Amino acid sequence: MSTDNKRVKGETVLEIRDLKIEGNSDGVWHPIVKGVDVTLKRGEVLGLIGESGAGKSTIGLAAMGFARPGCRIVGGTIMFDGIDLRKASEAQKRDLWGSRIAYVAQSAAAAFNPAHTLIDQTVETAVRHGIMTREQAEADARDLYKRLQLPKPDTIGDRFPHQVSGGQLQRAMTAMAMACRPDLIIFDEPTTALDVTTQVEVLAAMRDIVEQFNTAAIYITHDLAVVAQMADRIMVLLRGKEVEQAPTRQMLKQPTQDYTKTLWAVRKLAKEESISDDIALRVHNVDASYGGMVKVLDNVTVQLPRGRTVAVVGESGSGKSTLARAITGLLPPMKGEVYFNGKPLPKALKDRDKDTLRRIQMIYQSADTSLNPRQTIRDLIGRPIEFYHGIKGAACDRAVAELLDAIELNESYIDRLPGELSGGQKQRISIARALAAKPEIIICDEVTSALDQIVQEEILTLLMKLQKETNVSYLFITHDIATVRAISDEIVVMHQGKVVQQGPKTKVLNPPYPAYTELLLSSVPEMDPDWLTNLLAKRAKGKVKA
Amino acid sequence: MHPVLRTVLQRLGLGVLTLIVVSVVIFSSLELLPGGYAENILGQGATPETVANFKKELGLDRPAYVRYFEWIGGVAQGDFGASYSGVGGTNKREVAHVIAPRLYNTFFLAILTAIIAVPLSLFLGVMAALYRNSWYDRIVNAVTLTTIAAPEFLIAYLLMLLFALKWKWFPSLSTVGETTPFFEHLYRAALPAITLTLVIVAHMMRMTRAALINLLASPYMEMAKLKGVPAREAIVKHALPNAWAPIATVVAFNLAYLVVGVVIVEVVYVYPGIGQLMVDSVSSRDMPVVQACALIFAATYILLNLSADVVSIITNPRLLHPK
Amino acid sequence: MNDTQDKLQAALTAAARGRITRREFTQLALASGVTLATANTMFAGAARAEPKKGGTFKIGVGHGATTDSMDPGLYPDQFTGTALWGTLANSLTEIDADGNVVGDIAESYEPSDGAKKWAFKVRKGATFHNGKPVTAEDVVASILHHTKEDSKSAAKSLLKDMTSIKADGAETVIFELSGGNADFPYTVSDYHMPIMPKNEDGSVDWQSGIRTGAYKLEKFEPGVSATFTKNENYYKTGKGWFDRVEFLSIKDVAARTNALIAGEINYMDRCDLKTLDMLKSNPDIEVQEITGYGHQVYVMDVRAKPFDDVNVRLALKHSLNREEIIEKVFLGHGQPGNDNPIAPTVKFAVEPQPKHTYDPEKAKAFLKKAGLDKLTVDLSVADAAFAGAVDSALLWKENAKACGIDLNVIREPDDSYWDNVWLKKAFVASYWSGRPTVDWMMTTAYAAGAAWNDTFWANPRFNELLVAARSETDEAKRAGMYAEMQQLLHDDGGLINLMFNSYVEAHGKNLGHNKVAANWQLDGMRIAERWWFTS
Amino acid sequence: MTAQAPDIRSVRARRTFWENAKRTLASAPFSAWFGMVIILIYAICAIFAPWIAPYGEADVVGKAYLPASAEFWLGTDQIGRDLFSRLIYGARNTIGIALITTMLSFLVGGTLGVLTALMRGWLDQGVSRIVDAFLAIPVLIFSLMLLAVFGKVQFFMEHRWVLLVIILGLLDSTRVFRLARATAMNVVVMDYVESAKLRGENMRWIIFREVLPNILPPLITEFGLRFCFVFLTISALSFLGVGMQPPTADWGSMLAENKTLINFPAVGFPWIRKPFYPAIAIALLTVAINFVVDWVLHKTSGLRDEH
Repeated sequence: MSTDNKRVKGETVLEIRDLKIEGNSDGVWHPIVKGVDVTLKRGEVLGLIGESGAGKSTIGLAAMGFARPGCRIVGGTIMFDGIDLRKASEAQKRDLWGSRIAYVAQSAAAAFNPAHTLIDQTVETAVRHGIMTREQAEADARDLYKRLQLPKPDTIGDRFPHQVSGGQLQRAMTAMAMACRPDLIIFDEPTTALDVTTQVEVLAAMRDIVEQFNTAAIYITHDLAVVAQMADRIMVLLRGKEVEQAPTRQMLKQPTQDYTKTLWAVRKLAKEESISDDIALRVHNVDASYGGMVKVLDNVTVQLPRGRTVAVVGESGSGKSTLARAITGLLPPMKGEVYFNGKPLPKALKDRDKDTLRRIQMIYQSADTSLNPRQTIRDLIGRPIEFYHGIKGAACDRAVAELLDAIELNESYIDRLPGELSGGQKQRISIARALAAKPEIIICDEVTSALDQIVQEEILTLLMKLQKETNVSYLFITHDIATVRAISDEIVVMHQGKVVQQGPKTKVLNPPYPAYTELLLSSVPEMDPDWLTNLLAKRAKGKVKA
Repeated sequence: MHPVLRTVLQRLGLGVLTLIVVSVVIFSSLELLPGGYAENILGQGATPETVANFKKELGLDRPAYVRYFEWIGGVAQGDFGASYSGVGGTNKREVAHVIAPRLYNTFFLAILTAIIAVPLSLFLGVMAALYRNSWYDRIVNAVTLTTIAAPEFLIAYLLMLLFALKWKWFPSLSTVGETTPFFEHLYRAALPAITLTLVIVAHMMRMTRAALINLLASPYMEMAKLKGVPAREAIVKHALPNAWAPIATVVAFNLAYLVVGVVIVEVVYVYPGIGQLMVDSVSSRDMPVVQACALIFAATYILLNLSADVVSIITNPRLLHPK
Repeated sequence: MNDTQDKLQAALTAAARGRITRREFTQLALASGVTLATANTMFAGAARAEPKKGGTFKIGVGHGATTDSMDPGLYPDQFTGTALWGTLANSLTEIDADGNVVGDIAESYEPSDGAKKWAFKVRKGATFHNGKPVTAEDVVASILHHTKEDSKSAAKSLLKDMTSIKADGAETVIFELSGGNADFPYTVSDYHMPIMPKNEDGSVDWQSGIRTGAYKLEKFEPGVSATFTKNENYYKTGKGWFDRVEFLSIKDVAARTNALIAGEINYMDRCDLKTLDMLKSNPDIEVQEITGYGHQVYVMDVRAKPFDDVNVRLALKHSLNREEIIEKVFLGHGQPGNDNPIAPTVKFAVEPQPKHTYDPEKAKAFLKKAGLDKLTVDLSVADAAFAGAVDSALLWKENAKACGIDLNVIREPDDSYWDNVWLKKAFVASYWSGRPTVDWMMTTAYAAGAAWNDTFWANPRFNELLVAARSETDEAKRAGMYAEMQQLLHDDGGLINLMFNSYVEAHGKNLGHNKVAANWQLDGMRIAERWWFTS
Repeated sequence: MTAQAPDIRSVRARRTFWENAKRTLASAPFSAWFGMVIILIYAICAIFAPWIAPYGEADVVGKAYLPASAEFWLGTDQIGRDLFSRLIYGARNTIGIALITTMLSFLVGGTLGVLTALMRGWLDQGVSRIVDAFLAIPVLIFSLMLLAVFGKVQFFMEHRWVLLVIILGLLDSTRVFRLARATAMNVVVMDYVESAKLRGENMRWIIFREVLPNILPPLITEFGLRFCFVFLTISALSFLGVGMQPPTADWGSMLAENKTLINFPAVGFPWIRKPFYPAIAIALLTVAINFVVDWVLHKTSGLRDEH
């Protein structure tokens, strides 16, 4: 059975007509949302999906009658339960906010005030709107914690935000939103920051609670699979315009618009696996730790064939990034060796010669932090060319231009600063910078996880294309199984500093699995709306068995 | 051990270390000072013979390092030695006795100013943050800017001109003695206090404002707004608790300044504080007093910074309640 | 004299006694044909003339340091001098308003044996604040305090000619000197030599502050203030009118001025000359100016090149426009010097001729004589020498250009100027507070080999005269000798006397006083016992 | 893709410094413009003082305390020098010295700060401890002492400003060090610094190309504030009588020289008292600098309004 028939649809709670919003950058106002209509009935969950810049969050907040600094609502009406939020006074809105419309932000870690305990912040709204006394509110909060399956629901409230895990925080935030039993909740990418395995629990918790209180909700995300689990209806947005809107199942089965189709298609991308025993890099029984205490890498052995891609998957804290640091010599291993073309590499970075350094390049997760914001593209890409190959001046410029060409960027970008580029373009630049060294190995650390799916796909295809051209090997660190499917030849599964499994893609991705691999894989949301329901049922059974 | 306690102890340790370095720096630079106490006190009246007698009596004929270690040893036991000024045998003037009244005056003034300035600047700062870019904000900024820009003694003289000479509300002389009754003291210290307030409020207020506005951009402030918390309450309840650390630091800095940096105000208002004592002692080469003052200054600075650290720790749950 | 004038005289006396109002007096005065204005001044004068008792006298002094000590040997300046000597204590003799020496603790004094032997008679009824009468023993102890082996006293050098001192009975003290000194009574008037009570062990009690003066010490906070209360049984009559006296050390002149304007002090010394006009325009404030013995000078080391050539010295002496500098830097407050260190008010002072004035032609001529057509010299100055030394030097630089002299002004740091520049560099600014006698002045600063001979001038004839004059008791002869000495110094010495500076001090109009002494600031440092409130 | 590559299309040349400058200036608000104009005027005065000033810096050109007139625009000072000319020369000396001092303090403090942030370890510890010690000693009093100590050196007697620069510069550098280190700490953890290390770049490149450009904005703003602080300190020192050398015209000493006049009816213009001219000069510049600083801060604060 599916989510939507289980719920009583009530009268319309929210009705947005022809919403127009402008954003300001460097003193110029330009449209972000160009006339969007939203209708939401009581007890209904609407999924807003689209890439960054599509204006999903902006619409979500507008549904509360709120526009972020630098944005302004310029047109349309926002009727919430008969109140025109555009005309409503600050005071009126303040009465609604928290009590009848609640907001669940993307990063709970940032959205919780570090200075106050969870319970204080949970009860704040209820108490200040005079809905409950503090005692009642706290009792209720503890109840909500229980419903959201938070551990130690009676005491967890007394903790400070930094003292609980991300998943728990996200649930606490949902509790906070629920405190006044609002008619409408805005979920703004609530699980994006979480690991897959945690995500499952949170999704489940949130879904249950909105069902229990029959709350209307707008669920904003860029992850189709997730929205498929949560929403009754899905609205696809592109650059501030609605592309199409339909009930979840229908939308998943037969999307009408091309854009939507491409969105769906992304998930299908998959590389032909090919195996090779020409090992370019071999990490052998490596232990590593920061300052001795806990081993972050525990006797890790990984092989990287030439011209192939090995994906290292694992959740945060599994030590996959540390592996990269150990290979690059940023974190000299305590034990074990790293063999490069059969020869052991000097452990420490400073002992490696220029040419060795050239052969192993690295691309980081966030181009924002890995590209020096004060250097132009010309300098960013030109430097390695000049540094490793001693090519200067016009020649160097030409080389840069050619690389830009290779990563499908227009040469006119050459004097831009990273700040003037989109996320995808930035990531392309960091790829170009790596290529400029003409390396044999590129370590890709979560290079796509910060990007929209379509962009992800473009980047992945680009990487594969480049691999064909230059026969470079990728060590591809990621937590996203879809990406793994898309790009890898072999897969290494890591958990708590240990290698759980290494082998060809097909072997790893198909049963029989080791326990952890199974957990990991099963937690990856699928496009099937019933996936979450089934999974929970299956796990429940499992528990019963155990 | 609780992290707060540990940090405090660490800092105290460092503080002592710093003090020692300071004492060495001061002592050696005083050693370099040309001219001696004798030459200075005797001025035109110095003759080789009298100077020699002086040096003997002060023990200045012995090598520097010996004197340093004697001195530092004494300090360790809380004995700051005797001021040169008491020479003549029978009534040595203990440095402690020379400094005590001045120190009292200085602290009196500092505390008085702090009582006015700190709440004022916090209030102004919060207001400015609350109504940022409003006229209020602009005006407050402009005024504070100019008070920062104007040299201290200019402000001092202006206030004197207005409050002492034109309207005769306060005395232009702030000379106070050990016998001055409390309220008299209060009255006489008024002008210096106001001057110093003007000087430091600007700095503290701007920092408070900056610190708060910095936080306003943070997601939890938006969250607070979207929870229906009114702006004022949001600032006080959600922003301020997280802004204490930077505010405390700047407050500490300014309080330290109130103790160590007020020479000019003391000179202008003839307020017998420790700053003037030190300057006098430097020019008259009364080493023991200078060193004692320097140590006191350094200690004040260190302790205030320490307390600022403590504040920022206890107002930061991450440090106060580790996982 | 007719009877209206008798009446007027009577009225004046009445006014003085305060027994008659201004109105009554004015009527009388007008009746006797005096203009209203004159009448008013007459009344004021009269009413002022007669001292009144009472009041708290607050004095703001531009000196005073935390290092000030009760030891009179170490009194550095006006603050200690005026407060701890002039107010609290007495020396054997004092200098009166006319610059003559008169007895103080000493009732009388007699020279004998060519002024080599001096007998001082201690005044009857002179008592210490603790009631003990002053004895010869106390005097002896007080003087010996400065001559002890390990003494740090500034008076030590003054007493270096004293071979012995002993008490002769309870009243008489006998000084014996190595050479005759007709001016010895002047010497013992010095403010470093107050009379203090003797301890059992023969030393003196300088710590307690028990002295003989018109006021008793109440509290002394070095560098801050000193307060005194009236000494009811002061042995001098007609002195010490105030009930309380407070000295405040206010080093910042602006603050001092404000305090006076705001009425927080009654008297300030060392006014900022720039503000005098404004001060004068203030109805409640009176500015008073006394040309004292003090002189602000530039001194050349006559041994050093090029100053070893008398013509160079003379050229420089003529290259200085004293009037202009006094006008500009000291705003006219001072008397142009004539390269003679003896103030006109001092006994035996003369005006050597030709008067040294600004005269580029002469200066050039002297340079020629010295075989130079232009001259470049370094002049070291600091305001520590005397306030305005730097500005003056800068103006002099301008004057000297016209004389073909390039004066290179080097500003020395203020503190420890006296240790590192004075007596060390060849051409420096210096200050002499002056001495009450020719002999004293010359002995201290111009006698060959004298410790403070800052020109290192050693003129045989001059030194011979100096010694001779000392024991010469014939006034006329002495006068002649002193005149010649001053002439010699004027023509040949290394002294360029810019000016005799005035003590410019200001006080509330409600203060009364007699003729003001010129030997020191603050009415010879004894203002507290000499002045009074008129209302 | 090398120099000998067949196709010889030339890549368009670098964007020049001026193009960049224009782009930034275009967006400057009024206050910033005002500030910049003032600063520019001061700079011109400072540089071309001899050509602008009607009279020489130290020339006595009239009687003392002449009121403002066509001949002497702001009247004359205590020994009859033209105040206007002295103000202009004052700009030269005061600004010049304050500037050099601040530069020195940033050269020393900045470099040390970045170095320690990169190296950490004992160097960091050592320097930080020493800096702490120096921070604990009040600048004014300490510089008083140092001035007294080194004021005796013949060279410094002749060029006192050098001494001022060195002492204030070094004392100030401790404060700069603090800031530089703190900001650098935030930058050195960035991936692009790491990737530069991975590339095998040497310290010089990392400091000057990777780190410095990114800590520049806060440093520049600090520079402005430090600059003001320095010449306030200089004027304070002059006030206490150990500052600049007469006849050098320096706002601080000019202010101090005439301080007693403040409490008396106007000398010079009826509505401004002479001592105020240098004070106004100082205040105006400080305000101007702060305007610019605020703008730079705002530009670089990175508080982008996200949608």
